[in-house]
Amino acid sequence: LNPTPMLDELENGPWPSFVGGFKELAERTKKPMLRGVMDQLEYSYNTKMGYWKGGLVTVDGYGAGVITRYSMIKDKIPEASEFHTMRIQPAPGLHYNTEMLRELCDIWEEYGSGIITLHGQTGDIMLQGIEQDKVQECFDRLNEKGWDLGGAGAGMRTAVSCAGPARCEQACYDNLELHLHALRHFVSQLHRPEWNYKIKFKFSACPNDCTNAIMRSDLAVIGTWKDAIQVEEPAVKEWIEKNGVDALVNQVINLCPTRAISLENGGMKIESRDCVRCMHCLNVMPKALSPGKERGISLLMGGKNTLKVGVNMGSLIIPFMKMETEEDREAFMELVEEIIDWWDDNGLDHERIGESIERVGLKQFLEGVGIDVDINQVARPRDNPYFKAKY
Amino acid sequence: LNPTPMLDELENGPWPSFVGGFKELAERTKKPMLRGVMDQLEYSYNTKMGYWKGGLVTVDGYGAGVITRYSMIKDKIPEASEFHTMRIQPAPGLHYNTEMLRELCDIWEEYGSGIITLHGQTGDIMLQGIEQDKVQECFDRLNEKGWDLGGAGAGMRTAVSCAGPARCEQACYDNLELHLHALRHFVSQLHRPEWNYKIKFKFSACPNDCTNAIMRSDLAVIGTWKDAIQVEEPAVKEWIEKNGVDALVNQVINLCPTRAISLENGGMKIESRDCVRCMHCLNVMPKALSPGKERGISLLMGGKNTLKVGVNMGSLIIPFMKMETEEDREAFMELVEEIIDWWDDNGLDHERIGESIERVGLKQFLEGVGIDVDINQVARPRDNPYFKAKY
Amino acid sequence: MSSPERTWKTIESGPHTYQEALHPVVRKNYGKWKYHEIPRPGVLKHVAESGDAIYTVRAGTPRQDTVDMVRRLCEIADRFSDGHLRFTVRNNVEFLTPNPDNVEPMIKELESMGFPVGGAGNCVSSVSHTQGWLHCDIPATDASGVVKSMMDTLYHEFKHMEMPNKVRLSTSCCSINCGGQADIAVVVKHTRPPRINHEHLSMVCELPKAVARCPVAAIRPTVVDGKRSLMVDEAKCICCGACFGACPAMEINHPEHSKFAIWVGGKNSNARSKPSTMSIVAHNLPNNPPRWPEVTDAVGRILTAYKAGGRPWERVGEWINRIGWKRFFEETGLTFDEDMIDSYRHARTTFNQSAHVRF
Amino acid sequence: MSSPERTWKTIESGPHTYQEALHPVVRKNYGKWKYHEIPRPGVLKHVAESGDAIYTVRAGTPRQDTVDMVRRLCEIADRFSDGHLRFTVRNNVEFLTPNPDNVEPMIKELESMGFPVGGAGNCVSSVSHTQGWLHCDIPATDASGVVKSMMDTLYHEFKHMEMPNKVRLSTSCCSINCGGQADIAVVVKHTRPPRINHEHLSMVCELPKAVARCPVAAIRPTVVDGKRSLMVDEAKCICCGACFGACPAMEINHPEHSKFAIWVGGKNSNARSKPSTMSIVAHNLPNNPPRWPEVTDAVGRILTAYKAGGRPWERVGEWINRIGWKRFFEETGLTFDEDMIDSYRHARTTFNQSAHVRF
Ligand code: SRM
Ligand code: SRM
Ligand code: SRM
Ligand code: SRM
Ligand code: SF4
Ligand code: SF4
Ligand code: SF4
Ligand code: SF4
Ligand code: SF4
Ligand code: SF4
Ligand code: SF4
Ligand code: SF4
Repeated sequence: LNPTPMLDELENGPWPSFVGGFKELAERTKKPMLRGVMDQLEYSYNTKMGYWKGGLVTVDGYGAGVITRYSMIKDKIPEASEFHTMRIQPAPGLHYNTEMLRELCDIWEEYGSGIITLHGQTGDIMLQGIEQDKVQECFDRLNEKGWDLGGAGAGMRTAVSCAGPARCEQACYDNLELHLHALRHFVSQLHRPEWNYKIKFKFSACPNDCTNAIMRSDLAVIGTWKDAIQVEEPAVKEWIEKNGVDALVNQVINLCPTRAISLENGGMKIESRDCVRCMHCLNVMPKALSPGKERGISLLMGGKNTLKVGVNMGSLIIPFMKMETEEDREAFMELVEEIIDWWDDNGLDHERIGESIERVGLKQFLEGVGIDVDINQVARPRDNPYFKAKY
Repeated sequence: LNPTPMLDELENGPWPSFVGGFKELAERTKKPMLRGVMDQLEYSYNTKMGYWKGGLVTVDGYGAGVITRYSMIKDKIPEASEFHTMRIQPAPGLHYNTEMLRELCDIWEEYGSGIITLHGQTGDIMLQGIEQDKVQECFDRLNEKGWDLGGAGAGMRTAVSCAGPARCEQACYDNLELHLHALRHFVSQLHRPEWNYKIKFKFSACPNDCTNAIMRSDLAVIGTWKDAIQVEEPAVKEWIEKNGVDALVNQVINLCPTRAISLENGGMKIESRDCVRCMHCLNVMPKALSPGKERGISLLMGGKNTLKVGVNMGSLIIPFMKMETEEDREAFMELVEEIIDWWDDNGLDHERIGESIERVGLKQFLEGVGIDVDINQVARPRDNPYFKAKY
Repeated sequence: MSSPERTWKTIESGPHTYQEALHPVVRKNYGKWKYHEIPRPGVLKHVAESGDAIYTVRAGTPRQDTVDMVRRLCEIADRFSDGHLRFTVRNNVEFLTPNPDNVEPMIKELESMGFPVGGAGNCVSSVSHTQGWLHCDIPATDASGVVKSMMDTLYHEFKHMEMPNKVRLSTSCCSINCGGQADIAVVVKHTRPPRINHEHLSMVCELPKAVARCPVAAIRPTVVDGKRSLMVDEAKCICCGACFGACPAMEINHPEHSKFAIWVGGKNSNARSKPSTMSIVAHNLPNNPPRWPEVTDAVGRILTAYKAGGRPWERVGEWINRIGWKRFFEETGLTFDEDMIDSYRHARTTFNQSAHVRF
Repeated sequence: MSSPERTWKTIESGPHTYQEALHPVVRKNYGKWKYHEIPRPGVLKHVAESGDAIYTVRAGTPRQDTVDMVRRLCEIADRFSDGHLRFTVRNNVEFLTPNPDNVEPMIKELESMGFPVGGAGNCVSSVSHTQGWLHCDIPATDASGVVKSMMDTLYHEFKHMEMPNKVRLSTSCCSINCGGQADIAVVVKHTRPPRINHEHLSMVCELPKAVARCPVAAIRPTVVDGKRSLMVDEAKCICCGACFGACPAMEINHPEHSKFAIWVGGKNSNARSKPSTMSIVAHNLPNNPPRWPEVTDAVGRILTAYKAGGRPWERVGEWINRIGWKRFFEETGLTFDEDMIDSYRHARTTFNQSAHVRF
């Protein structure tokens, strides 16, 4: 290994060091690419500029899934002249058994650098550092073991799910199953991007939204319920006895966003019709309160980060859909197909669906797709009279 | 009087009827103009259209203050072919003694129709129904008695003040005095409009804003205070004893917008630094709580109603200014002069100052006028990185 | 205008002075009030640090008053409030007396003259409203008539304090809304682009002014019958009526196509929640003189629901924020429709960007 | 790309299946969990309706892992959690075991391998971050390095639950912010319009694409040295960097002019307040490898103030909403400046349209 004094600084301190990891790997495997990538990174740390440029590498029949990187300074540092990333879709909820992971590692060590990112922000396993001529074979070996490429480019992207019903009492639908279903449904559009721009699903099984779906996905599928919160009175009592009325007032009642909870004779009373399913009181008292029994999903649309229009949080488009059976999932897929068709017809190049909805108009979008107008779609009716209705 | 069957319907019902009033007046005074205006109104009720058009009438040396109205159907109804309105500025706070009012009535009955609107939404006494050739003399007689015309057109407008220190325990500054001072300061620009568009003051002596200043005035001068709310503990206790802890929680603590109040051992504790001077707890407990001692004004700018840009609430521009002495009032006048200069230089025709600020940019406005940047001016810092700073 | 025989030289005095208009007890305790109570509907009692108290009796007026009416109010003031009276920003008249014994007789007298006593505390106060057919040059209706019709149905609510909090109403005769934002507002809504009166236009209109006035650039210069005129791109036009104010030939008003919209949740006070603009909850209501029953009915429904469901201190908009718009529409029987979804400049900020949902 | 000797036929399977990845106790109680507790930092106990319990031990990783590291995690899983493990959306690894006796030994083992146990409950969890110089084609910094530097200073906060509520951090290497909104985010901020590499441009750029990408129409076609090229109207340009993504010749990055901004108050959960976007609270911080002390310092100050002043359940943004931005700046020692006033599309909606004021 060449000296990397800048990077070496990042081996200090208690937090686990990626530099330490890379060095260990490089020393063990002696792969020149690893030395190259560290040298290039050191060079970036010194010059404060990046030196990768893009390109087009993919696998047989696919149009995306490999992020191609060629070095702009390969004359200086030839070992990492190619350093492509393979995006791999993990299981929904990022669950693994050690067998799966070990197979992955073994194949990756054989063909690539051995660097793995767990996980990319969009939810992929990122196998980082492979040369073009090894990509196909590496993919084939992975694919044999049940792994497939993730998304890139102007198409469907890889999705993320929270732990969901696998380990969470708040889960309101089976997000792992829907994730699998939806991503399989759109597998072709994920591998062969041909829309205006990217589109992302994220699946959070309750409004705590542990996948950040509202901000990071065009199609945020968030669990919710229709009926009243389930209350176990003795557990409520127990909580109050333990924490006191001041805490009940200051930490529960006073933090309910719609003032749905009142203090009544030292106890709490939830006016169910005022509740907006924010999760707060359930989070504070998980033993005492649970989501209602009539569960399903809300669909929020248009979440994305800052680029061009400023960050856009997803907007509630479908307040409720049941999501229990295969039929429910199919009905949902049909809806999403219609939505994407509308976007395909009405969107501009490099325009996320949320941007299209804002530009064309929410009303026009709903009409276009045939979604019922629902007051839940807006925070409030308009405050200006500037419209021309069809009377 | 001619038959007015439509209008007559408005004599029914318990609420005092303007039609009844007009008829009584017409019958007593026998003024033809009154019959004419009722006939025209009846005609409007039948045809569902209005029939007045504007014009230009004013008094010697002034450019505004009389709203000119010529009938478009004077061939049908000649008696009200002219029906101009004189806008008269009342005393700040709409305070009167009977002598003032009786003089006003007598002069008005002599020259005009005898119809008086108390008051127009901008705060004028509106003397409605006079012919052009009587306007000057009527004005001179009124002016002798201390009355002057109000605003109209693209200039300073008449202002409104709440009862203020005259009768309100919440008053944080002497709004009546500032109102008088300010409107005298701008009296020439009120009578001779020559700005881009209208500009309005409203003076509310506390944040309850009983003059609707925030929405209805370009320059909303709202009383506030800097130090802690004054608390009279025994009166708080008394309130709680009378109303109970549930009411304390549900009606006071739980309604404080910034959760500045906590329940502490059955009593209330105000964290003064979290208080935003919303007035709520003071309104609920006027005996127990009062504004702090360090009082003054906030200046909010840009309030206006719907036209063109949609309703725009005023924005906090000057968080605090003392407003006790003549010097304080003069300093305030200087500030407003600078603000209006900026608007004169930067505004477009028919653009209210709030629209100019929005179009040009709040930062640019503050820089232009030389007002310090203050975090109170915004609800939050920006959520996008889209600016180019001078570094 | 200048008349040669004029002898008076104008004194540009601006507002009338106020000192002499203040009741002596008010002058004495100016800025030194301690608290107030509302002993009964329409009556306020303000107590000063000095221990002095002043009683205010408040009564409704038609706003479009006459010298006769005003003189009657002066009589009352001379008899019961030492010759002092004031008006509120909502057209109510107030009589201030330090003498509690004057209160009941004064109320009797006012009521007997037809001035209802009330409008204070948690009630429906008088309606802030506008000129209409009586005087304005661009109105589509008569605000005074709508208001009289409405207040006849709300007489009880003016005289009793049975609402969760104050209720402010306003009524305006065109979309400009000189009546202002309110808890419940009744405002004309144009529903059709303006028809251009080309003949009239060439005479009355400064063309570039009308073009500049349009917020969506829907007006374009054109030539009609060889004369310079204007045309409206009807697909773009949002029926705002702004052009009509600039040019009377841009005829936006129409006996059938000028309708009413009902708005709720406007709030200007800073108490609790920040001031808020109002939201549209009904439109396409007919302009139906002399009694506008469809309008008074819609307002009545909203007030009934609010009265039944509001909690202490909740203004109309705050009540709705708690119970949710969904239930607001259910409980009032009004219907949310796609046109109520904002489509104007900041529309995105009104979308429900959360999973907060009501069923 | 297609290789002739290929024998395997692709199965377009999409995501990997998950059933076999679930621990048997998870499979048994799937969807039937009743509640959870956090018995100690980094450990969750979930109890099912059946009475079964599963313990989760959570540990931090560098995210930019290696096969060696992953194999080590597998060893732990085989020894203590029946061969099952998962990752969280914030790069933490989790081991699920029904056996409470495995918890302490597992923690010991993880810590001894250098994986800190923590990140659950009211703590600072791992940073969601991005590619940086390691892999991206448009980065101005190295997110992994910034994150490592930051987490070294926040090690204690990861391992202890001393915060008012969860704290989520993110770090991104350009303004696009692939790392997402967070309670506190560290994001590159371009401070200068792009310099155009005209030579490069003619080779790499689809001109109309770059023009279309600019949100403020600051890019115009031009001709340079006889070749079609582009120019930037620097007065209009808002330094967003969008053009650089479309065309690598629009050189927005610069060793000195690419700076950092700090953002706070992003919240994606619907708990209590609606989800909220984050606000800028510092900018023009230097891009200072390998340890970025100015950045870690600013983040540290914010966390110190929040830790001291936040009330139970208040997220960073909610804490600020209660105490006010004014005090936020006072307590963190950061400075509000005029550039933090919004000037973009919906700027008006961020003005303080109220008399609510803090002193
Ligand atoms: C790898 C990853 C960051 C990471 O280290 O985790 C990443 C890396 C890139 N992102 Fe991203 N984005 C990644 C998650 C995100 C996210 C977060 C998410 O998905 O949850 C966002 C914000 C959410 C969103 O979708 O808006 C995100 C918003 C963007 C954008 C702006 C999109 C917008 O409309 O605002 C771009 C620019 C573009 O697409 O033109 C972009 C573009 C890019 C590109 C392709 C840069 C480019 O245009 O050449 C980066 C490639 C880097 C590389 O060399 O691998 N990336 N990108 C993430 C994908 C890994 C994965 O597949 O799991
Ligand atoms: C008389 C009055 C209504 C009333 O019955 O009380 C009124 C009447 C008119 N208003 Fe108004 N406005 C009146 C208070 C208001 C208010 C309320 C206020 O001042 O508190 C507003 C909303 C607040 C605001 O300033 O935005 C108001 C917003 C407008 C607008 C829209 C301004 C805007 O930028 O949004 C116009 C249109 C214009 O100026 O071009 C307008 C224009 C008019 C015109 C001049 C119509 C026109 O353009 O020809 C009306 C003349 C009517 C007449 O025949 O007398 N009037 N106008 C009020 C003035 C009486 C007075 O002097 O006391
Ligand atoms: C007389 C008047 C001021 C004036 O100089 O004309 C006035 C007088 C008082 N107002 Fe007001 N307000 C008056 C118009 C307003 C307005 C403006 C309006 O009505 O157009 C508002 C803002 C309305 C809005 O938000 O849109 C207003 C918002 C308040 C509030 C805040 C109410 C709230 O909770 O949002 C209070 C506090 C309270 O009710 O305790 C208040 C309180 C008061 C108090 C109790 C103040 C005091 O201690 O003396 C006065 C008696 C109130 C009552 O009627 O019960 N006053 N008050 C106005 C009477 C109007 C009327 O005849 O009905
Ligand atoms: C494991 C994980 C989901 C996953 O499948 O990966 C997860 C798991 C749980 N989350 Fe979460 N959340 C996870 C990421 C998130 C995220 C997204 C993120 O971190 O990027 C959010 C949204 C953050 C935001 O608003 O920006 C999130 C917002 C919540 C909330 C709402 C917090 C709030 O008050 O705003 C709760 C409720 C609570 O804390 O009681 C919650 C609660 C929980 C519970 C208690 C749910 C349960 O009963 O099992 C889980 C343990 C939480 C803990 O760590 O204390 N989880 N949680 C994620 C762990 C991330 C990590 O390693 O630190
Ligand atoms: S989003 Fe809800 S269901 Fe999913 S892990 Fe978080 S709290 Fe549990
Ligand atoms: S879930 Fe949220 S909105 Fe519903 S009652 Fe609980 S705290 Fe209130
Ligand atoms: S604005 Fe304040 S000071 Fe003025 S009358 Fe209303 S409550 Fe009193
Ligand atoms: S005045 Fe308003 S913000 Fe201040 S403590 Fe009272 S209720 Fe809270
Ligand atoms: S609301 Fe319109 S029509 Fe009515 S007075 Fe005002 S400008 Fe005239
Ligand atoms: S009504 Fe409004 S939108 Fe239509 S043409 Fe006139 S100004 Fe333009
Ligand atoms: S934040 Fe920017 S530089 Fe960093 S990975 Fe994403 S696109 Fe690349
Ligand atoms: S940096 Fe942004 S604003 Fe500037 S030219 Fe490029 S795309 Fe346009």
